[in-house]
Amino acid sequence: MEILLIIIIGLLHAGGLYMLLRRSMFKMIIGLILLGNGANLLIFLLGRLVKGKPPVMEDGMKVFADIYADPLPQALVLTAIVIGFGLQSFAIILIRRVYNVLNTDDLDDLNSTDEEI
Amino acid sequence: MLIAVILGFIFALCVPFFTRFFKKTIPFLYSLLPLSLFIYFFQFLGKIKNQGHVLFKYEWVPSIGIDLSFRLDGLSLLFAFMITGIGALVFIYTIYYLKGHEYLDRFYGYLSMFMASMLGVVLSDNLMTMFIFWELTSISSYFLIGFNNEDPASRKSALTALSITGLGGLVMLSGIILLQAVGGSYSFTELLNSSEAIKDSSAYGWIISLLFVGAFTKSAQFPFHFWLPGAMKAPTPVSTYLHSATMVKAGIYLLARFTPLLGDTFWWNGTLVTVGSVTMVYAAIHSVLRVDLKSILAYSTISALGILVFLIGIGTEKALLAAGIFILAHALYKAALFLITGIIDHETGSRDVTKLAGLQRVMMPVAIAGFLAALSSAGVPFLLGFISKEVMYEATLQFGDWAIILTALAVSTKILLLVAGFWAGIRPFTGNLPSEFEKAKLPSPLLWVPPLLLGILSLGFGAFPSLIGQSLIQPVFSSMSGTDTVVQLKLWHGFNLVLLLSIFTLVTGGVLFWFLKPSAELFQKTLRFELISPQNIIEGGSKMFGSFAGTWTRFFQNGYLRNYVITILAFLTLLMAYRLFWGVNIYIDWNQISPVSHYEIIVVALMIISILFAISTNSRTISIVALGVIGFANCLFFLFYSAPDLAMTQFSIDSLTVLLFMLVLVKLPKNKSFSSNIMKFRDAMLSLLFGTLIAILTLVVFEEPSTKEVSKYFAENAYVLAKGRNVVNVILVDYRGFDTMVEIVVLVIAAVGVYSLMKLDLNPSKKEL
Amino acid sequence: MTKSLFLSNLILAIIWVLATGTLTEENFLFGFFISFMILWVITYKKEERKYFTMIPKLFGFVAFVLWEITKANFQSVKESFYPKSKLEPAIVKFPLDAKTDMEITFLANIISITPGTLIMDVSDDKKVIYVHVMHLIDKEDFIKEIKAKFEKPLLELMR
Amino acid sequence: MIVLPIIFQFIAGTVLLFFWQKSNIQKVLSILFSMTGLAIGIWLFLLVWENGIMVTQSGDWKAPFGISFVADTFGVTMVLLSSISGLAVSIFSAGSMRKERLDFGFFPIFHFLIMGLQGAFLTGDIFNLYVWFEVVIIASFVLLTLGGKKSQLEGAIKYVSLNLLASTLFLIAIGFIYGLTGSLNMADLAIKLDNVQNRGLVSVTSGIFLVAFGIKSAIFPMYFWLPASYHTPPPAVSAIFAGLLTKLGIYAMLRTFTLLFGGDEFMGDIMVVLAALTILSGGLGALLQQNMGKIFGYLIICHIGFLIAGLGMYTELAIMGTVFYLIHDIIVKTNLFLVSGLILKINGTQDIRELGGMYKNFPLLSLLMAIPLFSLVGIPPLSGFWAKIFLIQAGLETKDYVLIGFIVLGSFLTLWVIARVWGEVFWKKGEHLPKKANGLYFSQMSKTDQWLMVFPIVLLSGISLYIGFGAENVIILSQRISSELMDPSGYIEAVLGLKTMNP
Amino acid sequence: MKDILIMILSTFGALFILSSALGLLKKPDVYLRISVTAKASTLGISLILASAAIFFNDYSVTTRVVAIILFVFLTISIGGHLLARAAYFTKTPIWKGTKIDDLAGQYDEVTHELYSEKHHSSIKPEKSENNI
Amino acid sequence: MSLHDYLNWIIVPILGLSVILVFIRFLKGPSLPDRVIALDMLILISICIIAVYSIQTSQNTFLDVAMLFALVAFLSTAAYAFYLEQRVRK
Amino acid sequence: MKSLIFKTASAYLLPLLLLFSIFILLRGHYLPGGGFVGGLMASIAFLVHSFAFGLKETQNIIKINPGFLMPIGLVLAVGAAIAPFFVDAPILTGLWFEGPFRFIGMVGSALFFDIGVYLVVIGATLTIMFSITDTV
Ligand code: NA
Ligand code: NA
Repeated sequence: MEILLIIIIGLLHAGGLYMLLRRSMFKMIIGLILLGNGANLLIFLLGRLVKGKPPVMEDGMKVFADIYADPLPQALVLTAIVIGFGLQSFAIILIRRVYNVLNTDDLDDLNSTDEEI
Repeated sequence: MLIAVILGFIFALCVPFFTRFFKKTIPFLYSLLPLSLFIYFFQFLGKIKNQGHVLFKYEWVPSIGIDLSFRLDGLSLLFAFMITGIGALVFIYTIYYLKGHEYLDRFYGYLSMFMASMLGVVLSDNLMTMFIFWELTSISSYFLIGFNNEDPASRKSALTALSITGLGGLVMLSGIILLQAVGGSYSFTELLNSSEAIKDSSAYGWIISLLFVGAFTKSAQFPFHFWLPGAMKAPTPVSTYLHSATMVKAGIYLLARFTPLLGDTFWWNGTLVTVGSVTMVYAAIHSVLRVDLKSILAYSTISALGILVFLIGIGTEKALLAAGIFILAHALYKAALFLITGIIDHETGSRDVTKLAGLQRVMMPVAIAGFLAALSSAGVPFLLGFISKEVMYEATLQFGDWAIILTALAVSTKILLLVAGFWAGIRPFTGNLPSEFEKAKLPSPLLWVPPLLLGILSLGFGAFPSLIGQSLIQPVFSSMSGTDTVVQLKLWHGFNLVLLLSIFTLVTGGVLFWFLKPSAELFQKTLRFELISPQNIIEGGSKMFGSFAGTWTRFFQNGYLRNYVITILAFLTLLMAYRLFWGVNIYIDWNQISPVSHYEIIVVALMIISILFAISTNSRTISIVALGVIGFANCLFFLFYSAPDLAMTQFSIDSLTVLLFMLVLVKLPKNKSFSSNIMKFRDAMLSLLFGTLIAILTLVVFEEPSTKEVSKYFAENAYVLAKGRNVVNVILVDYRGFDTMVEIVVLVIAAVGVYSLMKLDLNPSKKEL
Repeated sequence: MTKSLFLSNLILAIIWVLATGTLTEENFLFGFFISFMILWVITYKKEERKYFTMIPKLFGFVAFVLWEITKANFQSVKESFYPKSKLEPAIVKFPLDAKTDMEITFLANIISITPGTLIMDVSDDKKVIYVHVMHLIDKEDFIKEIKAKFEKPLLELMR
Repeated sequence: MIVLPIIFQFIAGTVLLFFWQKSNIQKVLSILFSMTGLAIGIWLFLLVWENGIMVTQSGDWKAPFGISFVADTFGVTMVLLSSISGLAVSIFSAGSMRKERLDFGFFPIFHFLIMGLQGAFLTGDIFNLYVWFEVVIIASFVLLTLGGKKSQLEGAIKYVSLNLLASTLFLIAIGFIYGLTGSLNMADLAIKLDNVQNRGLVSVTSGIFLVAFGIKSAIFPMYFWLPASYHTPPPAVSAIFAGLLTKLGIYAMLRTFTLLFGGDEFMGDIMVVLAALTILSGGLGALLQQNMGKIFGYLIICHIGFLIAGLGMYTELAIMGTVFYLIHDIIVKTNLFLVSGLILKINGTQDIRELGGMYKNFPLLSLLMAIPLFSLVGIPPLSGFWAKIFLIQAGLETKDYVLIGFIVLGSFLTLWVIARVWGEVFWKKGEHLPKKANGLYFSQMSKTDQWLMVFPIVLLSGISLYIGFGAENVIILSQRISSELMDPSGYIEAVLGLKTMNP
Repeated sequence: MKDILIMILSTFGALFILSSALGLLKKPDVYLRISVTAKASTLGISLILASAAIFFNDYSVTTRVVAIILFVFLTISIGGHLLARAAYFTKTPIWKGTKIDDLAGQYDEVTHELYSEKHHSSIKPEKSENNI
Repeated sequence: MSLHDYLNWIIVPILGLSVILVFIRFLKGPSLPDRVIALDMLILISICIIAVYSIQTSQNTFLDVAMLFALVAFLSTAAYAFYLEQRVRK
Repeated sequence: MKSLIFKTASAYLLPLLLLFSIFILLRGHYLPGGGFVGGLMASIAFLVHSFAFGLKETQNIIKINPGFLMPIGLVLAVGAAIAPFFVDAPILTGLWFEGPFRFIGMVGSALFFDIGVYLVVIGATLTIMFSITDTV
């Protein structure tokens, strides 16, 4: 199974990068989101997979009876997800404002601040 | 001593405050500064004569062996005299020369700052300290050259001067550091002991060449000489002080100073002699081609500096002695000539040799000063110039197989310089006065006394060399040569080759002066050679550098985000690929891989297809919905692999993101397909490569044995210590609560940001401060 | 009226819980049932007895709706295997007797989740709803059927 | 209690949020907070200077289980510096920032930004470091776009996208680290990473870190967002960016590449090459610009090269040079952008072709501004000079002669550029200044606001003068820092409370 | 015994789901698709959740299951309604076989006000070949 | 045949099949509402799958996730509808 | 969206969802859930409501500007974090009341912390969503 997940992770990164390389701001954001998903999945996977054993104790238990999934990557990914949400929503609103002000979705129209004079 | 050195800085700093209160008296006040310093140094004369040198030490940065230690020996004393003495004259001269100038106070500020730095250079025993003062002279001269800062030309030449001396300084810095690395100290006095070791070390070549660059740039040696004529944009007092008497001699000082330490090797002498002779001849020729008094003097100065380098290069005792004398002689007569030029300029408003004539009628004392200076530069007997010339010829004649050539060079240079000197010092005063200069008159003594004084000194020292022989020149000589041979200066060396050469020089020079008239045409003719002049070559080089800069910058900073991303990730990909395939042993242990169940396959398929769908479709809405599916499939993974918390959070957040997109999309324009297929292909390749590498890396890392110490601890203590059953949440609010605490701040900031982004728009306004 | 009865029923149930002192859901339901019985015994006024007929009616109606749903599902299972079999869709204007928003909403939802019907929208004057029908034989019959099956009993319950 | 600075800034930001849209109260509060923050910074610095490395285990969970906060000399020095330039910028903003911006949350975000920086400097946990990074970048996004002007937005798109890319890479790298060691505590990692058999993996991971931090600190093939964006926001914002944001990346590099991936030859060589190219790109870029903001922007890049150079050479001396330069650079760069802000306020433009006449009209102010300008150049004995000695010495030791060449070139280009700026802006006759920009000109501002703008420059100039003339103390500090960095065992012991071999 | 019950319920549930999935795929226009989803899935979900409730046979689970079922009923019908309505605004083609369309032209273009009496607006999706 | 196997080999495949069918519709569209309703349906089916999965792993906590799915799915449906409506208004 | 059915339904949905969100929040320490999910649920509830009734209505219901939930939440969180200072334990040390409370379970600093998170999430999400919604 891990192999499949790894393929997906690779695909998410590839797809994310590909979208990041497009000229449309919108696609750029999609790309970033895909990359983010990829990273989260990666961390989750590298915490090693355990099936159907959430790190939640039954009532009355003081420690886990049998094996359980590694909770730490879950916490990390959760944090990453929430942070990602903050950043992504800002980015999304940003492209909207950019469109309002500059009236374009084409990144190639946005290079005036780079020109050296 | 420290006070003596930094007094100038203190004065410079005080300028703004003095200006407030007694603007009028500033010039006189400031003129006292060099005067008193001169007197201060004068009292060391005897001491130095007896005990060679005195040291003063003040702590500064002990941890890296940099201190404010000052070494006063013959050489530094000579320079100290020139700096303070000529300084005093210049300061006084300026009182009248720049009378009523708006920024006179600043001018004095710069001057005293320069004087202090110059003193620092010649007095410092610690090389790093010396370098620090060295750079300060560059800066203060930058300010002085650019004193008329609203005139573009003077700004340009200030920048040129600063660039060349600055670059030279930086190179020299590495030289000094290298020297310290080899010799183990910054202190010149200590280094003297390990002189041999340094000369033998492999780094010696580097050390001297680096130091040379510093010295040559500062002392305007070929091919770095051209900043000096440019620097003549500065007011004449500056030209006098910096560009003839003191600063340009800093390089000479450096070479002289290092002679006992690094000198007397093939490379040292060879380089110096070559560079020196090239410079002196080249500049001498130029000097007679010029018609503007100041540029004549500028080039003759360069030539003189060349002579000094040349002499130091020869490095024999005679040569060093000659150098020692010539430093003084040149300082005296050249300063005088500059001051005179200044007076002429000030009174007639012209510096054109071809026009100026017969001024002795209106300004006799100046004329006298001019004559004395010119004669001294020509090396006429009874003037200091004569002695220096004599010794110089002796030195060249003693230089083995090269003697003839060197002597020839020296003589021809001297001849040309004689002409140049006469043009500057004599020609303007002889003949009959053109009508246009009728109204020129003798200016205030503040102007003419200083040059006259200098002239008289040339005469005095020349006529009675014993005045300075033992007291000054001897220590100078011994500190340069490091030996204690006794020198005595005399006017009469008897009939010998040297005398013949002198006479020859004077006669040919005189004849040449008689027949050769300075002419603008001649100068125009030579202009076509300018194309190959170092100045043009270097300026052309810097232009090319500029355009290279443009190309480079435009190439990388091309304004296209995707190119940036490509560059970055191509770099990363290469890096990873290189490390992966040369350094990582890749193996797969299938026991670690868990089996696949059918519904997982479906979800995987779902995911893969929707990823492809999301990136391939050209409709925004569709790609968003596809994104929804991706996230949803993601949640299912989280769920299957026992992360309900994640599944919940991810799902809600995905839906919110989708919602956000939908709200934004309402406003976005219809989507267009921008990029060409080739580009798509290229990007696809790069992306695939990147994805593959990440995947491989993930696999390899996954195969690594994993330690679960931390998570185990979490699970064991989640309930016992943290009173929670949902370990994930316990981690979030307890074990790693700080993450969460910070993370909610991220949310807050994002929210505020979004709010301001939507609500605050400063665009309609035209411009903003 | 019914409300107050329901309330008193509730209160009695709570008192029962407190009295028995075991706060479990089962116990609460039991208390509710008992108090319901008691109330049923002690109330005689004609109009008040509605409350007691209502509860059974409610259950009946829910059961009925569920049954309809089940039928609908079997129906669609059958169809989905030979799709366009006598597929006769239409968007029908359905005049409402229901007045309040609550009534309309309930009706709409019930219609939506039962046989081949889907609420398109309610007219702004709340006079009619537009229903998408999968198999419309005859418009009038359809309207009658819906009214009889769902609207009437629903309104009875809710008024 | 070494998390005090963080908590304090957290509270500061929160309190300021309560005064939403009450910009006058916010001004006062922010300045007060920044002063207190500085006091706390000094206190913490002295504390650590006395007692050596100090550690707080948050949640009282012993390392490596909880999140450890570690105050070593490097960390507290950075905290101190950040609170200094924080104070300066907060005062400057109070004087210069437009009311609209203040009304839309400039100050709270600003304090959260400072919190993020100081958190990053103090944390001893790699994932926590990531979270701090995120705080910093989201705050910087907001400050960058605050006002939503055309140029701001254009710059922001690049800034945002590349920074998000960077943090994703950071996250990936953390994933690998966790996969390899199952731990996140940096001290713990220092040991565990050493025991990883498959060295190549560690190296690759460090490569990803290099790129992630490289983007943030604008080193050679990753600096593009900086020239595109740094000149677009108000100068006060650029100042804090210039002073601290890129330096955060450098800090992270110094930390990870000494503590976690200490002495990876390959990466060292890579860094040396990158350093040279960074210096080159920055210098060349600065040659051509006409906008002061952009000139200084490129100079930032150029000098980032110096910093990386030291790390690349990786000797105690080199690191010492880097640290010294870092200390100098934070103060001076912040000051520089404040200066450009003041010039903008005075003349209404930052285009050096239009500027001029400063020296004539504001002699004293000009001299004041000359201090940061020439400190940047490194005119000895000003602050920029000393670090070069160490860098060159280190280069001689490690035989990176070419690198020395580039350092010299970089310094020369800086000298040339600054001299040009001086000539154009201060010396040149001030003709055709653009008139009627909206917002107040310096001359139209109240005395208080004028002082609020000038004082920070005085403060920072004073400090950089101290760094220059009091070099001795700064050198001692840098020495201590670099020895702590080069020998992390002290750090590890302090965190894990156990004796360890040198990783 | 319990297992058998679960099996039966879940089988039916699954079949209902399958059928509505088929329907979703086969129906000729979006309105029919919405309609058919609303139908079958409701019961399918209810049955399968019910079997879960039976399996765990725990009060809290049962209540949760009931809650889910009720909520699914509600959301499916309302969601369907919203979607159908939106589809109609966007003039998503309606199948040519549709007998009556009383809604045609009843919506006001601008305000989206819906009239009960005859009204004439452009909002009427054109009949389409079955776009499966 | 145990309950677990029955669910695993009969129920899950059926559900999986329906997922595929729905997904085909999702890919085909043609209109946005088609895709949205497909997505809705996907989530509904996933709720069933979760229910089955929770039986298989006898982890009733998964049902909460199912519940949350149901609640949140409604939001996105509403969002899409909202979007469509706004879009025509423009 | 002016749909009568949707309006009426969501009017009843709102309290239901809020209830659910609080339920999720409180159980977070024992079962899946907690501040984040809870907060997200709550904000989703309000969002659905705002779709049905329009922004104004929803804002009237919330009464205070959701933006202010953020600082309040932050205060709660940091309060819970620095509470240990006063019993001079390191920051974020868990402090607990003796014995569990009815329905809620153990009450301790962690719970207040989670509530802080909950409020912040609501505040932030709603601020983001509303500031974009009212421009649509
Ligand atoms: Na977290
Ligand atoms: Na949670």
